[in-house]
Amino acid sequence: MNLDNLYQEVILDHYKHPQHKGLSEKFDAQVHHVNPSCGDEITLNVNLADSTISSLTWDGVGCSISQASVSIMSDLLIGKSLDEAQVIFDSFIELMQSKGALVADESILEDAVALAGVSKYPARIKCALLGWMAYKDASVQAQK
Amino acid sequence: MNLDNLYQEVILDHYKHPQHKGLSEKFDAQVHHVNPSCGDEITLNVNLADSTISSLTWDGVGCSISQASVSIMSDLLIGKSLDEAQVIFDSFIELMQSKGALVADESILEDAVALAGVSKYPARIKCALLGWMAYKDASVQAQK
Amino acid sequence: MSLDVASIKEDFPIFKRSIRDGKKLVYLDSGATSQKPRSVIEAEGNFYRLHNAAVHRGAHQLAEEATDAYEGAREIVANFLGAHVDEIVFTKSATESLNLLAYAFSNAQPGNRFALQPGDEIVVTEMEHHANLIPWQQLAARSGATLSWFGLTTEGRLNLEPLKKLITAKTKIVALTHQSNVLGTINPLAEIVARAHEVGAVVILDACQSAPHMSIDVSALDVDFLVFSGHKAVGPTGVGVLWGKAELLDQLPPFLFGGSMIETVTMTSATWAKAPKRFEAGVPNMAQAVGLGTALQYLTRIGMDSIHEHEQVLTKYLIEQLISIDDVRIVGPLSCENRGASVSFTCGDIHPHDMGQFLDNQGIAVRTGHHCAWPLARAMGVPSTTRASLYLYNDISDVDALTNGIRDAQKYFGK
Amino acid sequence: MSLDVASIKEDFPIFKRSIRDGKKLVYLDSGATSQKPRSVIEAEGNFYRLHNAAVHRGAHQLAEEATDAYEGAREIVANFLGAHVDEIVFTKSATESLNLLAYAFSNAQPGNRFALQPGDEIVVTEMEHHANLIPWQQLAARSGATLSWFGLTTEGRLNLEPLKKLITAKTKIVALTHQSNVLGTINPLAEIVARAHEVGAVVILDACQSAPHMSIDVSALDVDFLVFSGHKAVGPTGVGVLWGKAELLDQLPPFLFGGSMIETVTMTSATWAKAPKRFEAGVPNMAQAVGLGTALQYLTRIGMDSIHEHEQVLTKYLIEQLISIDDVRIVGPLSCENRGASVSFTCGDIHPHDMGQFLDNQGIAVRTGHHCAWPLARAMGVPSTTRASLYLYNDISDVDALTNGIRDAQKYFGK
Ligand SMILES: Cc1ncc(COP(=O)(O)O)c(C=O)c1O
Ligand SMILES: Cc1ncc(COP(=O)(O)O)c(C=O)c1O
Repeated sequence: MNLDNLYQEVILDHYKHPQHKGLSEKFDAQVHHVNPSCGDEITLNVNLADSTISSLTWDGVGCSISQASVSIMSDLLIGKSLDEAQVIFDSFIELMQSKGALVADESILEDAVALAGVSKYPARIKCALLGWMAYKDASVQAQK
Repeated sequence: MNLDNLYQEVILDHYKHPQHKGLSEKFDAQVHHVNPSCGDEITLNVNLADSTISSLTWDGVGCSISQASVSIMSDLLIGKSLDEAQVIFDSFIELMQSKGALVADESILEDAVALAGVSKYPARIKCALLGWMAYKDASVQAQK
Repeated sequence: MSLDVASIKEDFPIFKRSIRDGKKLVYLDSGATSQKPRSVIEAEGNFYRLHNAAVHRGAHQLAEEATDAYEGAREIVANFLGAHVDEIVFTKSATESLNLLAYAFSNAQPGNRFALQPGDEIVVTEMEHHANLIPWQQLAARSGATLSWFGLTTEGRLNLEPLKKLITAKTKIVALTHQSNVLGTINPLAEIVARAHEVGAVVILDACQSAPHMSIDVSALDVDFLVFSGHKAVGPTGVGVLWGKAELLDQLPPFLFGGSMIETVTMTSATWAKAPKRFEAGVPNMAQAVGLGTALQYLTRIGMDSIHEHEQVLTKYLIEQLISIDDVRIVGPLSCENRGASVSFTCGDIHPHDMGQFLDNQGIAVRTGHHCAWPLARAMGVPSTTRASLYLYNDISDVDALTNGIRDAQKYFGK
Repeated sequence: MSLDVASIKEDFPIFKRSIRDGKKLVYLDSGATSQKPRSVIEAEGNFYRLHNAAVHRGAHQLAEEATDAYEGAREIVANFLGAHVDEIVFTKSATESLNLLAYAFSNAQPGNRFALQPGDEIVVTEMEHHANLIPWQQLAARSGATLSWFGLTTEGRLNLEPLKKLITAKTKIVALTHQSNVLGTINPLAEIVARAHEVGAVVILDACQSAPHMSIDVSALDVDFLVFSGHKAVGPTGVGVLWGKAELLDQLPPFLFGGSMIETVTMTSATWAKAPKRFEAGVPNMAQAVGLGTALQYLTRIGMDSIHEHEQVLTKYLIEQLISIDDVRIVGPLSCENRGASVSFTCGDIHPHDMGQFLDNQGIAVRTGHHCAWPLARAMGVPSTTRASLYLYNDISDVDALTNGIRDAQKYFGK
């Protein structure tokens, strides 16, 4: 396997220049998630306005995959309606579980297609999902 | 291995006609021992007179080896001093642990030499020892 | 008999060896532990030779492969029981599975649905193996709950008459065996489960003697927890299974504490991972779990229904032959309805130990004693029995060897 | 280096396979689990192929042979530790051994020397693996005892200054690791043991990372209990050891309840067998115990002192090479005095997961994360590290592969 499939340029870019990192002062929901097997952590704030994700900010420590994944996700979800976000979320989960067998839908996932290679490395899928699971949790809480 | 080495005539005789079976009314010590792996049980009474075993009676359920062994033991120990009994006891234990490599000392063990074959069947050694361990325990208690 | 026993025997290397100076091995002790087919032995070996690494812990290829193998085995066990993969916990044995449950009840804090209070009731039966009795005695002692039990009929079946008196609104746990390892009795679950659920109790099924021998579907049985041991199901030693309904397992407190079962840890406190990981602390028995997976695949390929049918036919024949022998008394049901292939008996004055020894000398392996069910032995009025237990690799010639052996023993000890 | 590593590698079948499209396996993850020599794999297989039966339970020849094999393994373990055979308990893992102890303390009734009271103290260290931390947290919570711990120096050694303040007349248990699985630190036992015994506490030693790597003599160490896992000592998965001083083991209450650990059983109560049987409920992990015996024989034949010396030389070289790389920081002692072959490090901004993945792509297996010692990671100020851990089958070429790999990773992630 070629490591470049995993560490795409886009991923290393986001890793070095993470987007929306730094927590907003206010939030509709804040969650803290950890990856128990490696100790990586993320805190994520979400704000909603009329069922639209008005802001999504985060902070945390983690590997390039987890950091790039949450950075890409933030870019992707901000400004989307909760329903649109759900479609993106489902598509991403499906991609991660595909063991490399799925062609990612770039029209939905945009930059997140760069994470497709992760699905071939089972130990890294949790890294890529850390931020996404935090978003899922936060968005549910924010709607309560 | 020839089964007759284990089930010597003497053993089957004692099994069918157990000696000193039936508990004495009085006793200096009474003990109850079980073999947890098979459920066999023995109750044993001992009476001492001037450091001599004046009576040794028992009751219980068990296989031919355990029943014959305690029967032979009773025959052997009654009338012996505690010191003489100790010599016999030690000699019997040694025989049982010998894995068939020891020639039993008939001058000490008399009929108990018939149990020599047991030492080749590890699972049965406990059967042969059940009564002897009960005696050991009872004799210690009786001296207290 | 639809099984090709000759070819099955070929799969089990141990039948190539001989016993006591050249005698053929007649193995009638599968109730204690079963023999292992070549594929299971090789699955354990291949794990070590090719994929050995700590599961769930490394980012390297071996760790990935080990994790795949281990989690793949969990999937096989789940399919075998008609369960969901997250409902399967690997333990070291059925004994550990049952103790896990009993300690987890103790670890439940007030408010948790498994927390017991003084006056609560735990119901077992008089035919339980020590492994499904003493943990509940101890839980009762720790919690102040009381232990009560179903008694037995003279034939060795559960006396269900006091069902409603025994299982009451206070009952929190009903723990019983699916099949007695001594009597062969298969217990009628439907009534007991219905009553237990009516009063809000959980039903814990000891499937040690059933899961290896018949097709099991946990949703059809509708019990709440089920345990069995790998080594009795042609699997390796050192691995057992705990199955629990997902919604119960989710709430069950952990038992063993350590690595991989945690979510976060500080010096003073810890939180737990989700089931099944919560119950698998430390580097698990990976090679054994993988071997168990292969074992269950082996059994499934032959067919659990065929195995059961084969054992039924053989048991019927065994019982017929046994009762035709003077002085032999079967301890357990004579009818093969709701009865498995464990057949215990006494033979006149011949003590089971002597019987077992005599048979061993002919190459026939049986078990003797109370079979780790001492209260059952007392209830049936026999300090100990000889037990023949059959499995897929046994055939009529094994039964004939046994009954001939018993007749020879009668001659020998009658001399 | 006195070991013939090339010929040792020949003994371990896994080194015949390749990693990630044809690369040589460089296995530097023995701290998580070790690889297995052919003789161990075959010992397990041969048990199943030739002697498989339930130990201690049958009167037949297979049961005799199985019992001999199992008890023979116990003797080997006893010799390996300089212990008496009755002091060796087989468990499924070090994790189980430690939990066994913690639950046995809970099971002690008033009057038993292991019974804890509110206000009693349990002392651990900040470098413990979760397996030697959480069981004591839980025991403290159950009993009302308080948990305290030795902190660490910046170099990753125990800070022994508060020794007398930490271990006091109230201290009942001191549980610590012999060698840290993260730092490689080997702890100074003499002082701690002397102080613990002075105040009447028992010392429980986690020897997971020491027993496989150096010669251990329990009477020289003078600890009270010691645990280790088979799978880290070239043995099978699914087997661990608990050693305890005979006079303590005799008084220790049981943990798992079931068959073979009893003396008598009625429906309402039970009494216990003597140690070690009291602690081995159920049909044990027989094949794994036998495999562990073979593993310890393998190690002994090579020589524990030679293995230790080999690792010392290799560790010294590894540390020298690592610190010569820009940005690499070793988390743990730099000196090889009282230090084993677990070497953790960070490398600038490269996250350990990425480092591990990169190395894996070159065939190099390391472990990354908090290594089940999360409080230690926090104390050392690193959320996670990369760990290389060495064993008898590693040589200088493995170390060179690692350091070259790290330099390549720096180029790759610096791009
Ligand atoms: C120091 C230490 N203690 C305890 C353990 C737990 O061992 P196991 O997972 O084999 O039970 C380990 C290994 O993971 C360890 O390194
Ligand atoms: C009915 C029953 N329950 C529990 C057990 C305990 O199983 P194990 O010893 O494998 O833990 C056994 C077997 O010994 C059994 O037959």
